[in-house]
Amino acid sequence: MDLVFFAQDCINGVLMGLIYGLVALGLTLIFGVLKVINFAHGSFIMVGMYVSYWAVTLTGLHPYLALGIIVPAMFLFGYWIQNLLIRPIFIAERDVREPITVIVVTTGMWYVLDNLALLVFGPDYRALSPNPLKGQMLNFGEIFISVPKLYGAAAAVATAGLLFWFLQKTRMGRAIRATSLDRDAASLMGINQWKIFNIAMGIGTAVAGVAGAVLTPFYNVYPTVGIPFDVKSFVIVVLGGLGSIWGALVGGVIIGLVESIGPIFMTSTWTEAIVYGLFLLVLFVKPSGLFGQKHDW
Amino acid sequence: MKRIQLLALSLAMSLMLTSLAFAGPTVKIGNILPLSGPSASVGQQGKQAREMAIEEINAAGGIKSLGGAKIEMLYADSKSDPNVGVTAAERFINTEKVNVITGAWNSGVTYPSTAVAERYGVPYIVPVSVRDTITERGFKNVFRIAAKDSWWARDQFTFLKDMEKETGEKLSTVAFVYENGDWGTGFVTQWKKLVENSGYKVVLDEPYPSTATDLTPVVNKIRRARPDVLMLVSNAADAILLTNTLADYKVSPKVIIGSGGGHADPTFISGCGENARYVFDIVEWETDVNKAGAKEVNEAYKKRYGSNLTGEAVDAYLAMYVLADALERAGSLDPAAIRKALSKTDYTSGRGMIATYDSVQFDATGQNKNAAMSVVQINDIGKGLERITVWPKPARRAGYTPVFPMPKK
Amino acid sequence: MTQNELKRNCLIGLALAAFALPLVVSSPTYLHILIMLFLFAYMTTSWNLVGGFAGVLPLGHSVFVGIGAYTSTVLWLQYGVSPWIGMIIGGLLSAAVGYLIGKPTLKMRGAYFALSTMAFVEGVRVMVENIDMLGPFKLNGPRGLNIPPLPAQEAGFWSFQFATKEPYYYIALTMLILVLALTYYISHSKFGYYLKSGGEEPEAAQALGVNVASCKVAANVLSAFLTSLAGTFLAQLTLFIYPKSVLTLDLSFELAFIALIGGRGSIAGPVIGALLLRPVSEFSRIYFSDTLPGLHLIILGVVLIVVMLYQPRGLTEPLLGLFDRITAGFIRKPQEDTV
Amino acid sequence: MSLLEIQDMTMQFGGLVAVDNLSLSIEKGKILGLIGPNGAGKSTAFNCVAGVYTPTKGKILFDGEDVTSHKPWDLCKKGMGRTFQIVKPFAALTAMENVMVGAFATTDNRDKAAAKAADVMDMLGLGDKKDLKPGAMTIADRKCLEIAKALATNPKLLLLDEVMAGLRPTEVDEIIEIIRTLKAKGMTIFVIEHIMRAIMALSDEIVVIQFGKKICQGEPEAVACDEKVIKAYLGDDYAPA
Repeated sequence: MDLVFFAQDCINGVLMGLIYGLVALGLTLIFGVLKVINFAHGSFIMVGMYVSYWAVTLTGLHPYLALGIIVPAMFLFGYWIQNLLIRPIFIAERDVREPITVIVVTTGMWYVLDNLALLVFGPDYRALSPNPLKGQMLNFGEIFISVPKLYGAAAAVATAGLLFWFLQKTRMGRAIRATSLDRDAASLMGINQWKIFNIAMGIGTAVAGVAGAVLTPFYNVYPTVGIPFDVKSFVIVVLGGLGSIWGALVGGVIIGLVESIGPIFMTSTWTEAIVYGLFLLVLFVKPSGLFGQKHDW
Repeated sequence: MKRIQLLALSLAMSLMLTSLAFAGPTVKIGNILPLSGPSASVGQQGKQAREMAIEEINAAGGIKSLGGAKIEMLYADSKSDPNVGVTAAERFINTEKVNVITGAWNSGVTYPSTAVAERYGVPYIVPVSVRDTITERGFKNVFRIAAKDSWWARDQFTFLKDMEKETGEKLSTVAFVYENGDWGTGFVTQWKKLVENSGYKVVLDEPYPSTATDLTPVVNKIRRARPDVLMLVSNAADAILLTNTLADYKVSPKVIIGSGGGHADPTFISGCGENARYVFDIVEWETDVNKAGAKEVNEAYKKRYGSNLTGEAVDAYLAMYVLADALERAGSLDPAAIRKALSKTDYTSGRGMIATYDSVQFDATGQNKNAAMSVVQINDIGKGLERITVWPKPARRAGYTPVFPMPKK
Repeated sequence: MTQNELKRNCLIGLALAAFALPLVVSSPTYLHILIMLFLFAYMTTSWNLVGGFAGVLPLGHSVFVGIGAYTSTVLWLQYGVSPWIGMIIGGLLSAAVGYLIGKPTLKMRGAYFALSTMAFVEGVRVMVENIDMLGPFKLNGPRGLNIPPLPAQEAGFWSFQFATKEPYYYIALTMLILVLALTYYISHSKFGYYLKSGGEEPEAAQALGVNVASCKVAANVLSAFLTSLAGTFLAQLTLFIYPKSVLTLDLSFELAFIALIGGRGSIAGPVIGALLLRPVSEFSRIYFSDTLPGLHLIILGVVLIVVMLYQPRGLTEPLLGLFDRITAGFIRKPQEDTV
Repeated sequence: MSLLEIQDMTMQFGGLVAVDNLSLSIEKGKILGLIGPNGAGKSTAFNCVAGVYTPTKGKILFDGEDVTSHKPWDLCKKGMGRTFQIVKPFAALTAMENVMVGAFATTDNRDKAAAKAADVMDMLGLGDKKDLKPGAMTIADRKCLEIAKALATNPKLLLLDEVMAGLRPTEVDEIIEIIRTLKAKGMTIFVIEHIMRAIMALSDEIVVIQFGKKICQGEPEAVACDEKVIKAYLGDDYAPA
């Protein structure tokens, strides 16, 4: 009996963890290329969720089919934000590799986006409708598997795989990787670093949109929905190694498992403390994270 | 630096001028509410109810004993932050020279901001903020409309006992699951005191972070503990998440009972849909309350703002009428006079008196001693999911039999 | 008079004006806003020792505010120890924590240091929210601690409670002036030079005999101590503390914003930043929060973005430049003085 | 007596041997030049001496004391001053303040540090640039500033890492002049340099390394004629000064 619950918690932990990984994926990608921590990441997730919500509400599409609208919309949003707000800072602080001012700008974006959502959509908690995935569960005796989470986990792995393939195999992907390793050298090789930054930000934001579409079938949408995901994403990307795609998924799964299995032994408020403890431990022992590049810290 | 000083000065001046601009016979009420941040939803409800009440009062001729003085409302956003709440209270009292303050929903904000009002001797009406100690500090200027923690908890247990008697269903185990904020942990302290003499066994005592992104582990603990009664204290987002997850995992204790807050949020039902069915919730007010005028007020509110009144909104609405009544009797804007009038309040009739009980009266601590609770059940009896009053029995909606225990899923 | 003398005289004048202000401004509201302004300028100046001079970005300084607030409050409530003594004890405790947390984290580079300090403050907040009793000390978990206000005649210096705003005003102002003087002294001392050089080019500084890591840790210890004192002050001012009010990321972020808007690493930066940012958030909240919820935070966000886009080094330098240009007309050029 | 003595020093990064069993010594008051093709391990050897890396094997004696795993800041206090191949000025400080950071190694007093810094800057001909920010200085001046910072620490031994790289010939001459002046004052100097003309003109002795190994050591003229050196390194590059 206890084993059943343990298995149940493990399964949920892995599924939820992969979804956390997907949520953090955009953040890690943006950091990998721009070397910027996007403090507005949670707000990007929030925007992704609202875009998904409206895409589904207005068209009546299945949330996963709505990705066809969500992904391009979010890509353009990220591209535009980078071009408008972050690029000028890079230009102004050319000799600094990680301009700290970007942190202020992204936090400013966070305030603006969250409260714009409050102003425009109000504080209501919105549930997706139509929601074909709502409450769908697979049943194996005593063990339940949530279908929307299963879809989400699969989407996480698929997105990470696609991203990995894109970065390894395509011309654009190689240019992005070259820029992330050494932006000056990449510039010398004729790569337009601003365009790369815009595209990387666009992709990172589009991934946040995918995360939004994955979350809405089992999560409500409201203006501050991004905040809990924000800090969690930071923890995940540092655990996995800033800039590492697979690291984000593994970091996500670790957090998911700690959150799921921890409460068997303690209250879930203490597991939260464990998560932060684990985070600090990794920082002290292996600051580059599990899959991080040493040159990044 | 000089320029900045100048800028600050001119800002300060313009502020003073604006406050001078409103002369004439007005009563100023400062309202501190969480209008942005995680509690924005409930803050907005409180604001809307206040607005409607004050417009009605002003339209009906204002405060007659003060020569038909109109009431002017000022709002301040606390962001649920005590420091911001204190600054707002300071500003209301000293700069805006308000006559009365109301607020602040978050106990964490009410607590220090009432202390400010007490220091300056300005009456402070607390429509809702449930922590017991708010009225237990010997303050002379604080008046609370809503019931306090311990009463909510007491009535939840009484409800369970009454229903056991009524239905013959035997309940033996309870689980406490609550958000780990000041509200949740404050509430659960009361439960723990009460449960000792109730004969119930506590099989789970589980706080969870109110910003939790996944409550499946908590739900699994509930599954494992197999309680007869699941008692919850939740904010809106987590109430919805928890209810949906419970349904997903087919967890069906005999009784699920919430403690207002998130369970009373208008979006709770739309966010959970069928999953919310049969959930009990303790509230101070419900749309089906058998009270003269309640329906009209609710209709007016719904027409204006698109949703039903909530317990929180009713307390705010009532608070405005209680205040107007006290001002009428005080016939003066002297704080001492207002305070005296408030303490002698016996508000029994009038448009504002739509609460379940008969009269608002404050005891020596400033607590509305008549504040009473009712329990509702969410169910669909042909008109979609709605909240149906079931307890106390005399207040029960005619013809409705509570589903107790919940059917197994 | 040279430009520098003029500046010095202006500063003295400003300080005197600040001391005389309560004689003119009697409204406790404005005094309260000014007290908070001084307090934030004070905290940011303390933050600046690490965040400005040592060239890293700490986003967890509210930990020290929290330690200060909790230490003095617990000691006062349970043992009747004067908050003034509690303030010092809290400061020492914060210094110790600053050492322990600074030692491993200050070796890390930019982003990692910022994230680790964030995780630290979140971790501490979660812990405190879980702990009702820490050994013999009552922390009261998420419900926080309430300092019962004393009646006016019993309030006073020893209890750090005052019936009026003026004493708070003068305490905050004095704290601010002292910490500014300390910062001035440090930035003109060997330690200050070592910090600044280590913050900019650690390797080069090491080659010049600077033990960069120890300098940063030392700065963190000092900064933790000073920041912690503000925690006690805040607790005595609001008489109520709970984890979400003193141990939050919001507070840590605000300190960093004030410093960055004002200009990191300059002495005037935190004061100018506080003078600009505090009124923006206070007044936009006063005027907009009731009609358009959230608009005041949008304004704050836009101000942050715009300042960073156009003055990424903060506003102190352009403002001082403006001051020079305006005053240049009134005074003789320094060269003419000497020649 | 030798001021600096390196005994069988080896530095390995993972599988890569950057410095292989290197031994050399510098007499007090002399100038030793270290040359070798790109990637020969010169800078690594330098960084081992200056304490940035701890050598995998071998010993470093400074003024008779074993300083093998000492930290850079300790070595500085013991009298070792160094410059960096890529100049690293403290951008937010003025030139004078840059030099004062170095001067603080000898004193805790600000005025004394300022006086010392002023002396050094005057000596190096930076006297009129004290209040400039490094960003506003020419490359040559920034290189000079780098030397000034190191000199302000009152070193017994000065490690110069390609201070002349990227300078115009006239500027190179100026730096050579400065180094000669320092030698005349009794300073011991260890130089890495790419500009052959300069190193030939300055050094009392030259060590040539390739693939981390010493392949030749001797007076400039002797080294210049050494066949191994010519083959390994000088061959195409060397144009008689």
